[in-house]
Amino acid sequence: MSQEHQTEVERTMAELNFFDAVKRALREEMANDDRVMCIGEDIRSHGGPYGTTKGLMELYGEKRVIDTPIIESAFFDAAVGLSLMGWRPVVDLMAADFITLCVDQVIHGASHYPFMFDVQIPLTIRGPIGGGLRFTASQEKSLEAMIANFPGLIIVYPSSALDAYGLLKSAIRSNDPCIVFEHKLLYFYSVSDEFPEDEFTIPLGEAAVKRTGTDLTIVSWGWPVRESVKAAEVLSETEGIEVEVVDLRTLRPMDRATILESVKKTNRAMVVTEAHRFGSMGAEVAATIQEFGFDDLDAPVARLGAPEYPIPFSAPIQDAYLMTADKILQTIKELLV
Amino acid sequence: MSQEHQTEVERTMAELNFFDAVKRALREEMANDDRVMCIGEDIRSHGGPYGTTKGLMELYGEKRVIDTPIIESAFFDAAVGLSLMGWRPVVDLMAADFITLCVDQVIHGASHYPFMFDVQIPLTIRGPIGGGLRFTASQEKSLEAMIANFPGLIIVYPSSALDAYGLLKSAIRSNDPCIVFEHKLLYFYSVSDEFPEDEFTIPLGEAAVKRTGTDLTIVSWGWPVRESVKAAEVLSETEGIEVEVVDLRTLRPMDRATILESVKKTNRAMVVTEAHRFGSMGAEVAATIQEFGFDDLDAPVARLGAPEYPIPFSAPIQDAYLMTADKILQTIKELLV
Amino acid sequence: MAISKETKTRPASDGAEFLRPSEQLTDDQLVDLYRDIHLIRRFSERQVEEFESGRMPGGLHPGHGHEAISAAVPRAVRPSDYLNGTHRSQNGILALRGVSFRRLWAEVFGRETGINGGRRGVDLMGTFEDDIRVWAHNPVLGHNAGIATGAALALQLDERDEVIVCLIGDGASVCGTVWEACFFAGIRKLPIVYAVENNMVAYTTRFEDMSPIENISDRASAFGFPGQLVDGNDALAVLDAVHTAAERARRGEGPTLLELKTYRFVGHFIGDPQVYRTREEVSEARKSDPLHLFEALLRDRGLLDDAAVTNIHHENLERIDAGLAEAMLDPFPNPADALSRTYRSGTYPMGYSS
Amino acid sequence: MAISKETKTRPASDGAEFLRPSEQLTDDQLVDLYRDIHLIRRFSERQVEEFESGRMPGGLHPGHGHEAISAAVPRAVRPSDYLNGTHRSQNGILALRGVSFRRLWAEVFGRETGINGGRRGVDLMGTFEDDIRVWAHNPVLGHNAGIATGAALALQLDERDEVIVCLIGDGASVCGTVWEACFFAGIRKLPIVYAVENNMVAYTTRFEDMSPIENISDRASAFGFPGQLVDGNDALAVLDAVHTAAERARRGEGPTLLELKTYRFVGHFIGDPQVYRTREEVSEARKSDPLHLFEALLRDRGLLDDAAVTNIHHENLERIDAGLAEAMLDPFPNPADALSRTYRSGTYPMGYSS
Ligand SMILES: Cc1ncc(C[n+]2csc(CCOP(=O)(O)OP(=O)(O)O)c2C)c(N)n1
Ligand SMILES: Cc1ncc(C[n+]2csc(CCOP(=O)(O)OP(=O)(O)O)c2C)c(N)n1
Ligand SMILES: [Mg+2]
Ligand SMILES: [Mg+2]
Repeated sequence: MSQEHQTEVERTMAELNFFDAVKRALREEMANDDRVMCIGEDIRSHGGPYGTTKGLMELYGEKRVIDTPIIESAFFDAAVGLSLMGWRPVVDLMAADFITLCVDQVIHGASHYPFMFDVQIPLTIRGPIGGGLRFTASQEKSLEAMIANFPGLIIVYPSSALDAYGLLKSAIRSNDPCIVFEHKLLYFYSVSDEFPEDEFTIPLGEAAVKRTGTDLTIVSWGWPVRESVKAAEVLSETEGIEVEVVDLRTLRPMDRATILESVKKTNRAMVVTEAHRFGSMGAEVAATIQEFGFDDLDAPVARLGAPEYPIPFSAPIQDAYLMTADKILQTIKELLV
Repeated sequence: MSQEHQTEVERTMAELNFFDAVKRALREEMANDDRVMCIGEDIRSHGGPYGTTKGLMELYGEKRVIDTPIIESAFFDAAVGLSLMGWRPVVDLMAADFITLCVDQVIHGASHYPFMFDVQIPLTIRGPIGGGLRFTASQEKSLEAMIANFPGLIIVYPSSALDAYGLLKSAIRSNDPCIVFEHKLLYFYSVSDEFPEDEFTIPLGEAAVKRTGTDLTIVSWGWPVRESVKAAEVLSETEGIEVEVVDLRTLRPMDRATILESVKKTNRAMVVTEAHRFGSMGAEVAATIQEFGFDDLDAPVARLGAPEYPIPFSAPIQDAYLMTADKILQTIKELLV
Repeated sequence: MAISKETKTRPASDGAEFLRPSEQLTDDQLVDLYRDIHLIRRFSERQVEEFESGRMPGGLHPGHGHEAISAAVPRAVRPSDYLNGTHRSQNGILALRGVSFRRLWAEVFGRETGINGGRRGVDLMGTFEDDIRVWAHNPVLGHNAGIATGAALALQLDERDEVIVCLIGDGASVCGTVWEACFFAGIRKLPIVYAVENNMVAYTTRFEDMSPIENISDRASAFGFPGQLVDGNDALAVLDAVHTAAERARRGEGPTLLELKTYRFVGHFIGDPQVYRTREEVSEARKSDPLHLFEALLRDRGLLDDAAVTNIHHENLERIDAGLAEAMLDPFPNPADALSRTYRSGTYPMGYSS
Repeated sequence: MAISKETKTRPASDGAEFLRPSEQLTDDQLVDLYRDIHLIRRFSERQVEEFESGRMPGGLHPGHGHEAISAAVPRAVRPSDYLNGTHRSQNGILALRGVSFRRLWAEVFGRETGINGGRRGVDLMGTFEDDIRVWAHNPVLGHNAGIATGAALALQLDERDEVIVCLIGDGASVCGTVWEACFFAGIRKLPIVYAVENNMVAYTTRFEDMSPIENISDRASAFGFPGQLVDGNDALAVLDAVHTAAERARRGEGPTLLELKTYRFVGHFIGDPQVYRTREEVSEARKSDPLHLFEALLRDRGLLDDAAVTNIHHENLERIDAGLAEAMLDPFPNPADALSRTYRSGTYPMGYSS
């Protein structure tokens, strides 16, 4: 359980933002294990579109930081081949949305080979995800639901600098193929945490309670976790409603126990996603809660998500799409007040 | 509602199996509208891997039945281009699994363009889906969940010859991009229905009650609908349990009203999928039922799906994967008896 | 970076006579072409100004250096032919095909009246309107070529005499779907021109570091159609090459792969530190600025003087700024309307808008 | 369909001396090669018999006609080199790399002892075992080439002196990921040989209807490495070409694209009505049956006579059938074990097996 972990973290030294946390994780894992390598587009000199891989080539050499042409399909295939030869590739997608270009191999290669051939595919895919920068739908979508139904994959989606660091390290060390989504607003708004000096990891598959409460459980992941916590603070002050916020952090495998424990206490739950409600991982959360916590529920599990259109450019329609503390707050008021 | 439709169908002439129903729908739609065309691999002489497009070239000419090399990515792009030029392409995938090779354009092209550019993308993708023929995981997976979270798409998944016919015709006539999954066992076991002589269509987005009952609602689609009905018959005879089977037929948009109406009556529900439970469309069904039918539920919505491994070759492990009447029956007994 | 004179006139197909429509341009037409090149440059510069002022949201990938291409391509073909630009050339081509600056700026600033109702923004705008025929580009690199190939297939099936010119970045030109599309177009001899805007860089990646062969145009032999290397900074060379390839396509002889060699004068995006190249390289390349080259040519021929140039610059800026002023008064889109745009087939029974 | 003699010896790279390792084979080695070719044919024929008897589940895509390739490739390279077959050649290559017929048949019949524990079946079997180095092929066409290219990258990064030979069908060779992979391998001069088993057909699609150029090997110029057309029915020609290309790759000079022209004597699958070709065409092609050609050559050279041939046939059949008999006694896999194979990193807290 991460709560322990976080108290441990309190004896800390420095503050790192999300971006630097990712950078530190990559550096440390490359230092720890000389089979860890990065492959992708424009990662050498530029460090990828957000600069997270910048400097790695200088530190670890040209062999371990490979630039490719714009060939998402073949470079992901290549990463599978590298994995089979004992490398541990960290595949850099410029936008998580481009997983659409290699999802064939994510499924038919990475997720199937270990089962079919008794091999390890210890690769990690990192992709900046989510909206808020006005890049529109082909670079700002949520796509975790696209790959969630395929056994063999691990899906990670941190919402804080500490989680990004600890989970990325675990993903790189994992012998299973891991997809790590990094929400772009977390880079952009330079979300920070106190960091201990010593290395640490956060286990895959463990949710974290990011705020404790007794009246309603929010289950969320990524950027909306922060909006949820914000909404919870306001509700506490203005309405005396205490919302517990469970951050899934890993979507597959999903930490059912932590979710159910929280719902047992609050007896009400809401899933908050940046994704469209219909067909999202929010559905899995709601289905899970009602299935295993039916008797704890005083009301149906609510779902809050994006409207049913692709995320557009212009401020009013993009804002109406994104998940905000205000939307969460209003919805909870409707539910509880 | 399809029940009416089915009584209407009772004044019929001929029996058609699933395969011939698909063939008839394609022929009629090509005859009705000379902008309807088929594009894919090996569809001219061979009619695709199962022969559904066989003979179309002879009837409607080389222009309207286009063979391509093995270029799923570009031929799907081409279908988008054709749509934008006023054609209505029916894209033939050899296996539904290969949608992984063009899912980028399904999402970033077909599903986004209408919203972004005020255009129609009236294309249909047909793909044989599902297990049971020992082709293993890269050609026998369920993948409806992969594309379910993307607004703009319509997802169709018939379980009978009549539905396959009526829904495929509607999909081809629809001005929205439709994905039609055809379960391979429905071809293989030559599932038949009585057909009227006159053409008809079945509206997209309407579920059908395939068996009425009062004790439990099964929601399902595709091949497992037939297994569910089989299980229901046995339960009726042996245990006096009356199971209602709702066949979604269209997964997106989902016919919430028909599901909720049934649950209102039975007060219990189970979703049966060939897909793995976790992250499947079964989650959406369960989430929807508990959300909008919470007070009608006497027990949590149960979910039945495939075990968490990719579908393998060998009989015992493939059989353990597939959804059967027996599994459904056993589960219901555990739930109700 | 400059292309030697020999290469640029290499014929598109052996034996075919090499037409030079540029030689038939009237003086007025030449001046108009200059006006277009400048208009595009100025539009792009104004965007950069707006962006740097912080007023303009989203991302911006200016096309400074690509203007000979954006200006010559629309003139190389018939108004009824289809065009498909890249993120560098698209905005200029839209303006030259008659989309008002008001509609363009309105899109840039996310207004309801924008060419895409504010849904796409500056980088991604485009249209499938039949009276414009400048197809929107797909921001996932490579797929423009696939979609344009589908359009070419439609043109062939409908026995129409239009063609489509599909512009592609050098980086994008290696995406799998581009190879597949070219191969398919080669089989069917589709009426399409693939024209690579080779600005010698893709994001931060230098062309020479990511190509096993020197000229992209040489890839054409894998597809069974001709390739041609063209000086992409020379508007007349682009005009001639695109025209010849388009006419070849129109005659049913199939596609051509043009490589239009040029240079991106600015960063990939505003703020790009450009560590992948030296200032000297950029200054050297700027000597072949297509705007200056063409201005010099027309001055040489006595078609332009200081006054004429000043006048053109002034008029262009006025057009651009007038559109901007109008656009800024236009309303923003309404979220309530957005929902009804997702599906085209009317209302489905329920559930999909939840 | 037959290849003229000139083309088959076209050198892989200009200037490089064309080695003919086939000329150095001893008489015994030549006879062994014949034995291998026959072994593969016979194994495939036995599969067809089992399939037609209804005993064998799943699909079957026999490789009759491809045996010169399957037999020569493993001999053209070192045992430590990596191989990656297609659905036509893979099974034969596995047998020649020492996988027992018991393990192969066990896979065919879905037994726990099969090379993939019965999880893949006949069409898709393969392995990543380090002492075999015949990489499993990915049933989604094209991706073998991508994955093999990743393996070649690993060989290069680790400065190993092994190479990988990746076989590709003519149909599969146009998949986007293959072009991308070849392009990338060209940039990095990776130690890989791409060898297309061009059997002139893909499913029901005739090669000449779906290629804008005559020879696949000519595509190599787009990737900056040599291409070579080879008579794929001539085991010695295949041996020489693959050997030369592999040695070139080993020297760090980069990939080669070999086109091994052959013919698929049987349908795409058992039961294929083969409407896309005439009986005459097949009979004509059968005159170049690689098994018969090689038998005739060795008879000519006095290395084989009727008795030797009968003996070899008999021994091969015995090996194959002995493996079959053993395999049929082997147990089926247990569903309960299957679940534990999905993930490799131990048990995650909960939920994923639900
Ligand atoms: C498939 C895909 N991969 C990566 C990107 C991110 N990206 C946007 S523009 C660009 C560089 C494109 O280079 P090039 O095609 O040469 O065009 P240029 O910008 O030089 O005009 C990249 C990598 C993308 N949009 N799509
Ligand atoms: C991406 C993809 N598309 C389609 C198929 C179906 N398919 C299997 S084999 C085959 C034909 C392959 O032809 P070729 O590569 O020439 O190999 P051959 O069977 O002739 O040896 C096809 C289309 C597939 N497996 N993968
Ligand atoms: Mg470029
Ligand atoms: Mg073939």
